[in-house]
Amino acid sequence: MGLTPDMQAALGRLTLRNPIMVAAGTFGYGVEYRDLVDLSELGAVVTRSLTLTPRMGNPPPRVAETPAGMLNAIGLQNDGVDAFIIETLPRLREAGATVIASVAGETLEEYVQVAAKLSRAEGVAALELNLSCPNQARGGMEFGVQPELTAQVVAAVRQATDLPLIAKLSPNGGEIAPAAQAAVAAGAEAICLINTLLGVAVDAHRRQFRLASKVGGLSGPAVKPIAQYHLWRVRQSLPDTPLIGVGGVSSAEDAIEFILLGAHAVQIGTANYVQPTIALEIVQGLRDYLTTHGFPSVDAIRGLVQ
Amino acid sequence: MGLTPDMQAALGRLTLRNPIMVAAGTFGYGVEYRDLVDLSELGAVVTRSLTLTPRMGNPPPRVAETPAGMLNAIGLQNDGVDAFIIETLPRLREAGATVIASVAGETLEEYVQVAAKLSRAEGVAALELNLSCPNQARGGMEFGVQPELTAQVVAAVRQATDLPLIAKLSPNGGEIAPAAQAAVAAGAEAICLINTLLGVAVDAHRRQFRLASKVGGLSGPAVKPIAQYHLWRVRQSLPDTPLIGVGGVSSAEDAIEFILLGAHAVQIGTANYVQPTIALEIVQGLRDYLTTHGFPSVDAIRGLVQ
Amino acid sequence: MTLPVAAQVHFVPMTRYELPAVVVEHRQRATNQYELILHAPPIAARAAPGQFVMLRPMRTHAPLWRRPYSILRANPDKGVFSVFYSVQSAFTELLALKPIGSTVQTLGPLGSYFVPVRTARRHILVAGGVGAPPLYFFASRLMPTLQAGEQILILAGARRRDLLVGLDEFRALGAEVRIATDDGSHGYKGYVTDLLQHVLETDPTDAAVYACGPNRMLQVVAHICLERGAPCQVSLDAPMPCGMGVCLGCAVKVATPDGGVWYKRACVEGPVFRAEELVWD
Amino acid sequence: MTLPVAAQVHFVPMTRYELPAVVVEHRQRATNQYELILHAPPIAARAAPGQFVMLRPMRTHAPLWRRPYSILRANPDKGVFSVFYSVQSAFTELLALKPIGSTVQTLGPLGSYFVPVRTARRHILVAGGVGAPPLYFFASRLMPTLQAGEQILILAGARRRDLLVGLDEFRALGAEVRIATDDGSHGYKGYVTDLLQHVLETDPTDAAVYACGPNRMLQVVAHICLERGAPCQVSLDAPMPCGMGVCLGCAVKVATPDGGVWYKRACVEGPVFRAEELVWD
Ligand SMILES: Cc1cc2nc3c(=O)[nH]c(=O)nc-3n(C[C@H](O)[C@H](O)[C@H](O)COP(=O)(O)OP(=O)(O)OC[C@H]3O[C@@H](n4cnc5c(N)ncnc54)[C@H](O)[C@@H]3O)c2cc1C
Ligand SMILES: Cc1cc2nc3c(=O)[nH]c(=O)nc-3n(C[C@H](O)[C@H](O)[C@H](O)COP(=O)(O)OP(=O)(O)OC[C@H]3O[C@@H](n4cnc5c(N)ncnc54)[C@H](O)[C@@H]3O)c2cc1C
Ligand SMILES: Cc1cc2nc3c(=O)[nH]c(=O)nc-3n(C[C@H](O)[C@H](O)[C@H](O)COP(=O)(O)O)c2cc1C
Ligand SMILES: Cc1cc2nc3c(=O)[nH]c(=O)nc-3n(C[C@H](O)[C@H](O)[C@H](O)COP(=O)(O)O)c2cc1C
Ligand code: FES
Ligand code: FES
Repeated sequence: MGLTPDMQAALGRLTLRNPIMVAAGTFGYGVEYRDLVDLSELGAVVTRSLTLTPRMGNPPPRVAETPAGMLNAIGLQNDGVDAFIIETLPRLREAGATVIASVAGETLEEYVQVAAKLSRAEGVAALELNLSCPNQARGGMEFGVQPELTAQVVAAVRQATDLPLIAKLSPNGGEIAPAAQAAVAAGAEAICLINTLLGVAVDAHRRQFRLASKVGGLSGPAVKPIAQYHLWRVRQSLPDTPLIGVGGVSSAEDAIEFILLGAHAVQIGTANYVQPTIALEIVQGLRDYLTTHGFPSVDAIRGLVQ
Repeated sequence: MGLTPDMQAALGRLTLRNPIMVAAGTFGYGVEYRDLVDLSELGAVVTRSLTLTPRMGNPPPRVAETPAGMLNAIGLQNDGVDAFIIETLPRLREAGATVIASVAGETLEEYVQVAAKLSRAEGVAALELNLSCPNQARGGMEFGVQPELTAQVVAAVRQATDLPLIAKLSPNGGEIAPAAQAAVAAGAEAICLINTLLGVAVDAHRRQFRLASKVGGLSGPAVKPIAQYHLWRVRQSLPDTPLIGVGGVSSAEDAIEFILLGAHAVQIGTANYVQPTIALEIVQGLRDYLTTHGFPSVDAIRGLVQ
Repeated sequence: MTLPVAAQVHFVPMTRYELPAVVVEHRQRATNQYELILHAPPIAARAAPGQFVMLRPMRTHAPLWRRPYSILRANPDKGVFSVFYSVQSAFTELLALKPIGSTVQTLGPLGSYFVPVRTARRHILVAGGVGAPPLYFFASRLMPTLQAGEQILILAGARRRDLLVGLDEFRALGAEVRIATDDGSHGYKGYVTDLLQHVLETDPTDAAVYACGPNRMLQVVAHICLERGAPCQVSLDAPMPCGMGVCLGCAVKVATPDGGVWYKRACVEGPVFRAEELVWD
Repeated sequence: MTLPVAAQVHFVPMTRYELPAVVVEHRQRATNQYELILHAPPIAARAAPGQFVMLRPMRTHAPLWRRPYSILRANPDKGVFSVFYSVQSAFTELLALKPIGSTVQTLGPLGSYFVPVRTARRHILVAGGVGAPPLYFFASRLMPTLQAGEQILILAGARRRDLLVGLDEFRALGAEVRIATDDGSHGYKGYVTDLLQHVLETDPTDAAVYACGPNRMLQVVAHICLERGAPCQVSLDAPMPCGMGVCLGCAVKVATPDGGVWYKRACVEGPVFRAEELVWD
């Protein structure tokens, strides 16, 4: 007690100053928040998913609020990986952020090319493969649900980069463990879960879907019990793999729960919208929790709930 | 306009006075509510799931509140099918309820025996097979997720009863359509979906699971977008099968949304706890909606959102 | 109104009401403690000490469940009753915002109640923290019915002085009050169950014990009473999604007459149970 | 404080604040319409007409998102600004419960703003229903800067008389106000866009149009203005999960200089857009 707890999070070759990251696609490119959040105090900033060429994304409405959650069908709108490397990355580095670049693609080849470009850039700490975005017509979704496809993408990207590789997986195919095992076998050094759950919302008065693309991905506090279930299950089948928990975290307690279930790090998504300063509040809340309860480090509480 | 809309719901051989039912396990045996709700005004009362012999259920705590939802691991506590037939069923009939009996079992044989007993009893309108309860050590879960097992149970029960047969399925294996198709092929006349989603909850301060049995089933408003997604998807693959939508309904608008997506009937679960009179309010709200918008019947709005 | 003396504690078929109760007063009683006074004549008329209501201040999806609150007092003539609560989290924060004249959806009165043990001369009420409200209601109804030689003794405990609830009110009834705090900031330093142990040591035969507080405290209370043969009723805390007997979420393990165990419902057969019935794991 | 005349409407890097604003007044203005006055000096100092704040009355999970509210007036000297809202659903019900002295978590000022077209002599403000507040703010800031011969004309529309917002205030500014209701319960029976059409028919060359209301109305306004060559700025409605440019949920389709289309953000590049930039599907 009284001593400052060790907040470091070691995810294989990737060591973060603390285990709290902001999730892909929910913090913009990161630079948008610079005035409100000191990016250098976050464990890492995961960028929005980057594709080979600029993507316009889906038509609006793209978002709908649901009970304690939201649906989104942004459709990976982004300026493309080149613009990211030239314009955004330098500003993120300047702000002191640890940058994890999220990689997306419609084909295996696209994943490889985006990953290769990012590996050549200066200042990317790791790659997170978005194998699970449900908003793409092809690609994303299937990769992360079927273990064989997951393995193929991971293995191909593994060839193209020396950066630490995180595979982000989807809960939409049921149990995640098989895909997680396949990803690790193919060279992923950490698993991130969960991406959004498939959902729809209807406007009863207009008698139409609330999203232009009908189906979207569900996120926010509503999904926390599901995300924690999957984290805990994958922890059982992969006891030694660094896991990153994501889904519904909006308080320090939520983050601590994931760590107690076995997460090495935790990502904050939707909650950033609701409370732009939440990620740093969670870093502080985690520190306070460790201090109050006399734990010397984050590691000391990981997996205490089994 | 001005005319009273036709509220009847035809689900194959089963015709209900209106499409609003109360979901299995969320309205007790039904008789507990008699003082607050006129059971004869509901489309149907689905009983808690009945097993061959009395079941004590899981140790407490069995329930935990989650954001806009709840986890439960009741573990099918019930007095057994015989006690139901002798003590409860007559009181439900006396109250004018249309009774759908929910059938559960750990083995195929148990399903068959419970179903056979209920078929011999007087006053059961249909059977709903709970193929999806995640709280049993064996049985439930697997039956409803794997199409082959689903088909086996449905086919076996189909031999044992002439009552209309509803198969209630789980979203925990990913897409539900394969199991739904198998159930219909094996003799189910209607599909009910969804049962609860697997989830956990952790107490960060006590560092333990919130439920004694660790894993529970998630229900309530939080799951509505997921339930509606599955309803809509199964509607696409089984355009002619009566579907019963359940998951997160807590207002007339919610119920209408399911019908717009293609549901023939809708069940109310968790919302009964929050507002004991909600099912009848939803019946009235649905009637008002049809009247206001000039629809002659419930059938007229079914599937308008595709 | 007097209590139905012969009533069984473990199961009483009940009349309950679901209605929008009007806030007639909302008194702040301490930094974050409030007494909420609701107008709901049928509930006020039938409420018995130990019973509770399920409240829903607004139609929110989160918090989702109604929450149970013990009835603190009821005035059938004025058609009002009140509950006492401390602001802890989202639900009670919302409740605290309800202005006078607004309505709170209310289901009640619910559950079993404390039944005076008419063979006892010393009625010992053990209150832990926010367990005090139903015991205050019980004491206030019991007091006027006491025979010569009968008395009420309140044992009130909390972690700290400022977490003690309703001391003034208990005293205003004319009951003797003894206090324990974990940190010794008021009264005896230690657990309220130590006080009980001490009181029963002398002569347990004429005592009856009624307790409400954290379940861990109640377990000790029940143990002490069973050992000494003092009749004991405890009001249990349990998560309550429905409060009316349908979800089976509030399961409490009890011994059955045939020597087995089964689960009863804290919201219908409880929250007040006879100590000898309970099986503590 | 005067408006930065030369500012670009489509993108202005902005200074924004995230702070707990204190409720200094909460005035009921009609059956279920309120003006909420918040103390937040940095926001009050920088707010420009058309800009908005994201409000969070309580830490609830449902409603989840903050909601955007246009700034109705701002007094930099007193450090206060206000928003006007109508109670519609859970979020606004909650907001309406906030008592004086409590705090509302507030992010702002956000987004683009109306920019006076200095070449115009007739400033026509078209308000549909609850679209009035930002236009009132705009009119109140514009009025003192008008040159001789310049004038402000307010065209206000709603479905029914009781849904018209802020008429008295517009009149108090000394602006001419014309009214349309769908059901004819007040003013012209028909759409407010009919009034606009009529006004521009005579002479569109000296007019500039600024509009806020339902998107369907804005589309018609934009169409009328483009046809007649009147410069037009519209404040769009869009779902806004974040309000600060990161989620891309508030996408608005715009024409790009190279002849293509792309999505801009209603919360950063908007909510006020130049009509000629927008692509309506
Ligand atoms: C029969 C019965 C009668 C009752 N009567 C009363 C009464 O008269 N007065 C009264 O005030 N209450 C009473 N209660 C309790 C009451 O129902 C509520 O539980 C209480 O008001 C707290 O509500 P809340 O939603 O604000 O807090 P909750 O969200 O329910 O949380 C309760 C407490 O737990 C804490 N908590 C939340 N999450 C965690 C976590 N992960 N780990 C540890 N702690 C956590 C919260 O911070 C808070 O302090 C009664 C309960 C029962 C069963
Ligand atoms: C830039 C901007 C500025 C704004 N400024 C203001 C302002 O100054 N004042 C103001 O009052 N509002 C303003 N709004 C709107 C405001 O943000 C909220 O949307 C509004 O207050 C409603 O909030 P609510 O949560 O109570 O209702 P919501 O839950 O958001 O619902 C809004 C309305 O839709 C209805 N609704 C809900 N579900 C359905 C359904 N299935 N089908 C049809 N209708 C449905 C509700 O009943 C309600 O009437 C602004 C919006 C934007 C984008
Ligand atoms: C608007 C929005 C956009 C998202 N975009 C991406 C993305 O580009 N890549 C990705 O891997 N995940 C994306 N996600 C998923 C989140 O990273 C996260 O996995 C999910 O939202 C669950 O976490 P939460 O409940 O904390 O939001 C997005 C989520 C939202 C809400
Ligand atoms: C406490 C509880 C008990 C349940 N018991 C059963 C059951 O016995 N059999 C069954 O088929 N479903 C059971 N369910 C699932 C519901 O019938 C329903 O499918 C699910 O709760 C989703 O609907 P909802 O969100 O409206 O609650 C139970 C749900 C709850 C919350
Ligand atoms: S709380 Fe539902 S049965 Fe007791
Ligand atoms: S509301 Fe999130 S980007 Fe505009």
